[in-house]
Amino acid sequence: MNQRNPSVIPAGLPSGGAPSSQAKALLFSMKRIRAVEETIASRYNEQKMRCPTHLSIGQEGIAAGVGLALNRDDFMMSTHRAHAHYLAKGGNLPAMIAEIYGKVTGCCRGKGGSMHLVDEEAGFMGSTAIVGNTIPVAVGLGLSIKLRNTNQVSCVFFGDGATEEGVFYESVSFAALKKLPVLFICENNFYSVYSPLRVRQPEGRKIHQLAGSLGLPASHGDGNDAVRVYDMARRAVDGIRRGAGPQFLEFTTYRWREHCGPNFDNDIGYRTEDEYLAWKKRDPIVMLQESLLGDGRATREELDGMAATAQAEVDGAFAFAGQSPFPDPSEAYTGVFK
Amino acid sequence: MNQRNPSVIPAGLPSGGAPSSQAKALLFSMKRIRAVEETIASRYNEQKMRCPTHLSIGQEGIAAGVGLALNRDDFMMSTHRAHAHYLAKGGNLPAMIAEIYGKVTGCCRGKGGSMHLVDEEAGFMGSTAIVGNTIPVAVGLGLSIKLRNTNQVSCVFFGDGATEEGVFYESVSFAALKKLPVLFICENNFYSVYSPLRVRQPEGRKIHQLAGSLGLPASHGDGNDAVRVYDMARRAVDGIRRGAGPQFLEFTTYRWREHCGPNFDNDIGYRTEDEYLAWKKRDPIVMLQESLLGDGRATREELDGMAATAQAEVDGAFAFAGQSPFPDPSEAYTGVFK
Amino acid sequence: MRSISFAQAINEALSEAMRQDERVICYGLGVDDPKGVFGTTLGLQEKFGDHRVFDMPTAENAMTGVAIGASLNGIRPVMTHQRLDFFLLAMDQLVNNAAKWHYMFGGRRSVPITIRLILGRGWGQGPTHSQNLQAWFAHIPGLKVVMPTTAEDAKGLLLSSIFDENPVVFLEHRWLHNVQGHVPEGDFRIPIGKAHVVREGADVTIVSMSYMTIEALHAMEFLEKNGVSCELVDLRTVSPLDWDTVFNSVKKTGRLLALDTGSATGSVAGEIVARVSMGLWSSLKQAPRRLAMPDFPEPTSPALTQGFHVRAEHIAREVAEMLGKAIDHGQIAAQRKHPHDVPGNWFNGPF
Amino acid sequence: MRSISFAQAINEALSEAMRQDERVICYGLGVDDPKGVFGTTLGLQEKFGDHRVFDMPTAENAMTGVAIGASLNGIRPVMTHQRLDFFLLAMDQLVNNAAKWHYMFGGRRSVPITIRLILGRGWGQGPTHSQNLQAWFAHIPGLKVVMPTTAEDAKGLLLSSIFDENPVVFLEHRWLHNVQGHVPEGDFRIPIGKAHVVREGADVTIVSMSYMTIEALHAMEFLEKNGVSCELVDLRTVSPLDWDTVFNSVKKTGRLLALDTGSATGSVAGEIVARVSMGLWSSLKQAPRRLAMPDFPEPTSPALTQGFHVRAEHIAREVAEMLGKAIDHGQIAAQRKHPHDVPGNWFNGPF
Ligand SMILES: Cc1ncc(C[n+]2csc(CCOP(=O)(O)OP(=O)(O)O)c2C)c(N)n1
Ligand SMILES: Cc1ncc(C[n+]2csc(CCOP(=O)(O)OP(=O)(O)O)c2C)c(N)n1
Ligand SMILES: [Mg+2]
Ligand SMILES: [Mg+2]
Repeated sequence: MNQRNPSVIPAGLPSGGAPSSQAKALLFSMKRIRAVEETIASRYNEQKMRCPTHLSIGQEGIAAGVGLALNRDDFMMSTHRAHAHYLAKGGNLPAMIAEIYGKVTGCCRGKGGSMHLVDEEAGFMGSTAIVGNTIPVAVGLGLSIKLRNTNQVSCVFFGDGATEEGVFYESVSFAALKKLPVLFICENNFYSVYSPLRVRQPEGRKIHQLAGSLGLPASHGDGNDAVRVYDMARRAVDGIRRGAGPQFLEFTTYRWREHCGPNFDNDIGYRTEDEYLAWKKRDPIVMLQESLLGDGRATREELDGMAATAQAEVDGAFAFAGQSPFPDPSEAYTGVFK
Repeated sequence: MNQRNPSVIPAGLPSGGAPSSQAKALLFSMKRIRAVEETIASRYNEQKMRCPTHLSIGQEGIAAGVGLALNRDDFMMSTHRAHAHYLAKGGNLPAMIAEIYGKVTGCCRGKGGSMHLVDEEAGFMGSTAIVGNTIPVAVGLGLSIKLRNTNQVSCVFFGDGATEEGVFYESVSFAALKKLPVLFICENNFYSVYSPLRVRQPEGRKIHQLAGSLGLPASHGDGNDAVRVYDMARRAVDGIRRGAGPQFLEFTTYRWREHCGPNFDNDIGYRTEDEYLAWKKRDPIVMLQESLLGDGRATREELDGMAATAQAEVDGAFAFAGQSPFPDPSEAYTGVFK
Repeated sequence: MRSISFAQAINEALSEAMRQDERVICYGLGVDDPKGVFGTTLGLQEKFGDHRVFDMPTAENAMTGVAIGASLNGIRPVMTHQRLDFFLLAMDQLVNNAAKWHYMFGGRRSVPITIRLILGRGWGQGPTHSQNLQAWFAHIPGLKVVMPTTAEDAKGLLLSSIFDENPVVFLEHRWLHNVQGHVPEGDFRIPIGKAHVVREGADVTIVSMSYMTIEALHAMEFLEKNGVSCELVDLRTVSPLDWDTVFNSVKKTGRLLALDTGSATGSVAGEIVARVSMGLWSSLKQAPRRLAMPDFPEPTSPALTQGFHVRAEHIAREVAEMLGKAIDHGQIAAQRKHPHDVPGNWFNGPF
Repeated sequence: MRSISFAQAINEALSEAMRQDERVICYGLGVDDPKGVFGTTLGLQEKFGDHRVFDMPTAENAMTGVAIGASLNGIRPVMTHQRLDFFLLAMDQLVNNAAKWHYMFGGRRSVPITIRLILGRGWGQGPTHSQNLQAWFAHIPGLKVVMPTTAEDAKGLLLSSIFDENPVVFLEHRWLHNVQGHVPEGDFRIPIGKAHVVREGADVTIVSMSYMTIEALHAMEFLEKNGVSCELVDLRTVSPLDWDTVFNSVKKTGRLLALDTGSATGSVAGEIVARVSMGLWSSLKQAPRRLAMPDFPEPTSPALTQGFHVRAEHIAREVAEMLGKAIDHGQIAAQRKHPHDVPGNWFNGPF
């Protein structure tokens, strides 16, 4: 019940305890996500991953921090941009890659694709492609936890754009009304597709302040500082588990590549190369790595080892996906009802 | 362009200027609404008004105050409980009563009933029966004002229950984003049908504070103090007309009779007789009347005259409705498209 | 067997389901208020507690998502709306999530929720309190759509819906809540997806659902006196639809009249006409027919709803026309003892 | 005449409408972004300013209400969604308000809004980016529903939609955006509610809409080589539907095959089969038929969409079966030069 997500922690790194081992767990989790996403990006143009795919490169700090703060049997839900969350929660990596390739070994047997991931064994209850529409579902999981009187937390990720949907407001309000064990995580990357915040949200709006005024504790932090994310998430989770009701955390971050797909698109005019470069300097992986190296908590070899471990796992997953069979076409006509 | 709503101001009362004449205009407006609603209540059981009808008795102060603060060519929209708003905006009374009776002379030729009122000549652009769903429509009117660059204000009424709908949140946010000339009026009567606020909204929520956090100036006041309502609405309207963007006003009040229909229902258990009696003591009409009599701004005879004027108008409207023909049944099959 | 009303039958089904299985919860606007959703939820909160039976904010979309989420962790929510029209706010959750969950996540998990929607009609409900959109739900793969007529079916089908592993839209016609019928006590189920041959007959197959079955029965009584024998198939479930029962009946009679409480164009009755025409071409003796609501919103004034809905007299006229018989169907309307816009004198508004 | 793409035709219609009438505005997620909604809105903001062409919050329901409200004061909003599926959030505003406004307020005021919805298909769009729910809209009295196929019709019908006094749902199939065609310059209109007889023929009437017309044309070319002559009626508008044109064609050929891009049960094609069966019974030589999407959500994997959608080969097979002819329809698929899940090699995802 209380164990950390095992699959995100490389052999040799303890799953808790000293800050340095947590920092390493976070770093490994981020490196692993990055390796997955970069591999997708580099192979996407082969046109074998035939589904819209939204990468999280640059945003790994939030997934890693929140993922480490949750127990395996806690629930998590996510959005169209779900790879990082799924992985950070301990979701099955080969099943995810196979899903993106449309294979029968995929986590949805090929029916869902990148935008629909699920691994209930890891507590990852689903991600969907309609902006905002997993938020009430996660609140419903929170209701179920309260009704069943277990000690779980239901965590939901969504972007800054999703907070514009009425269902966000309704869902947060209901969680606050019933004091449900829900952790709301807003990943504010300043864009919804190509649209900056200023054309979508009233001047001066701070998303976490808005959430706070809906009736639950809300704060914000730097999403590219994975340790800080972890600390804040850990504290929030502790409070929620103690029965204090829902909490809201907003983290700022930045998506490096295009909204959907593998390319960089700073040249097409909706944002500047400078903005991108400023954020790239704040790479959550590099920042944590430098901190660990700087005060001697980790060695260069250790870090190289992590990278190699992650890449080997990723390569294995792609090999698995490549070798897996496609579903039989007849499967398209089954499974509407249980 | 700048004239007050003429039809709500009895002959002999000036339409602006001295506070006492405004107070009298407010009093008359309330008395007129009350006379309409009481007459509906007393005749509803004849089963000739065959449509759901939500009365505003006890809540007249808000309609009167806001109505007086608006110009005739300003827009207003409302809800299932719209009679008072329609009347305070200068809507055609006989056409409203005829509508409730299902007559062809009704403001919707009998197609809409009590829950769908419209009088575009008075700027009353419509009320509908789906909770919250005129809010964005009024915001759209606000957008049209901005696009057409006129000096109007779009005002929308809704209840405490309507603020629970996501569309409320989306609409207020958009008005704030675009700084539209919209006046949001929340009539908080503490109930949605039989449901008190505590089972619907998070503990400690103040609706006006919530609205403020969405990004527009918001305040609250006693809805049973019509003069205060008028003052606040007038100030808000002035600001909006100056181009300062949308504003939000919450007024507390109390519905005396059942949610829908003519009866009192304090006996059925969802609220107490005591609560009702406490509010009844704060009857907006009696309070203003006593204030006017108390400092000699009005005489008993003047007030009796108002009551008689109002009742005569109401009786005329009912007579008109009664004498009016029903629409031909064939009209049911026309008018889907323009 | 004792006789109870359709509304009481719903109440019994809810009570039985909650008694049997503590995972069943029930919420919606007013479920715990003094009126108890036309009596259907009265007493439930007292019996099962306010953690299982509760009111909710006016937030139809999120509350549908909440039901979905709870069901993913083993809860069986029954959500109620006093009018179908309000539920239009929740189409994203219903269609994009509930209906597709089991399929799109590769069959890993289904969404066992029941959504009770009340269909309005008459007495000034008007355009936005009267829509019968079963055709919408039936068009969406992944939804089950139930429309009972009798008290017995209401109880049996609601219990089956609650314990079904999939999302069920359960449609209650407001004019049925006071209909009385013999209803078994205790746990009693009617399977979803099975139509009921209410009356056997030889000349014409009438396919109906929900309140239309009541009007069809009146019409048939009258037709029978005039020597016409109809077979009445009450669908009970409009999705998945029991094509076997419909087809077997039409094979026998060779004639089809499909009824619907919704607007004609794109109605479930239209789908029935289409499938029978495509599949039973050679069994049909003549063109199939359909009677449904006109393609207009429901107006509010009683003057405008006069003749607006399908009644027994229209059904009788249609059948008589099909058979080339002259029948004075006007008698049916003449014998009606209450205004045209109420189901009976028990109803005096407002909803 | 010059040839332009369907997407450019849409762009021209928007531009022409906005040029002509300053009351026309255009908004939606991404209308002013570098991709310009698949190119359809490129350049409009530069031309007409950001007060008339603007991005919006992800708030589909309120933004539909905003369009309605603006239209009540003389504005003519054109709202765009990159997928129909997102618009499920706005059914309350569309159905309870826009569709009913003119009727329920006694004809005092109509709601002249145009809602452009893009219909997805193929290349991994999956369950929630691929729904073709024209049957929903066609079931609602008070909505006009337009589904053009050609670039010419796209321009002419969009201009008519924008200047229509009523709410119009304008459905653009994603696989058509790159289709080229001759399109008149300037203000050019095609009336709403008029079907187009694309090819005259003797043996079978094929009724189609939107992208299905393209597949039907492929099938007919092949059939013609095999001595079968079909008449193709492209509906262009599915509500109000041009029954005269459909009926006249079926009267001539005596045979009907109705196509639909949506799920079969409850489809517009089903309504066509039903009406033709009811109304043209004696003209029909055999049972009418329908080809539509299966009653399943669209799966994501290309392995699962293989054979999932209606293609020319299915149409050819169906027609051949109707006429009792043996035709090797497999040739059609064999000749296709690009993967089954894209409309052509110009398309390489993601949307
Ligand atoms: C209801 C709905 N509207 C629009 C879209 C199109 N869409 C897909 S992703 C996206 C961006 C959402 O932005 P945000 O929530 O900030 O997430 P991010 O992509 O930045 O991670 C949009 C608008 C959608 N999928 N669903
Ligand atoms: C979307 C929707 N949900 C539910 C209803 C049923 N309903 C009608 S009036 C009402 C009460 C709304 O309360 P409030 O907004 O506070 O207005 P009040 O009646 O108190 O004036 C409700 C829930 C409805 N008409 N529309
Ligand atoms: Mg974002
Ligand atoms: Mg209220």
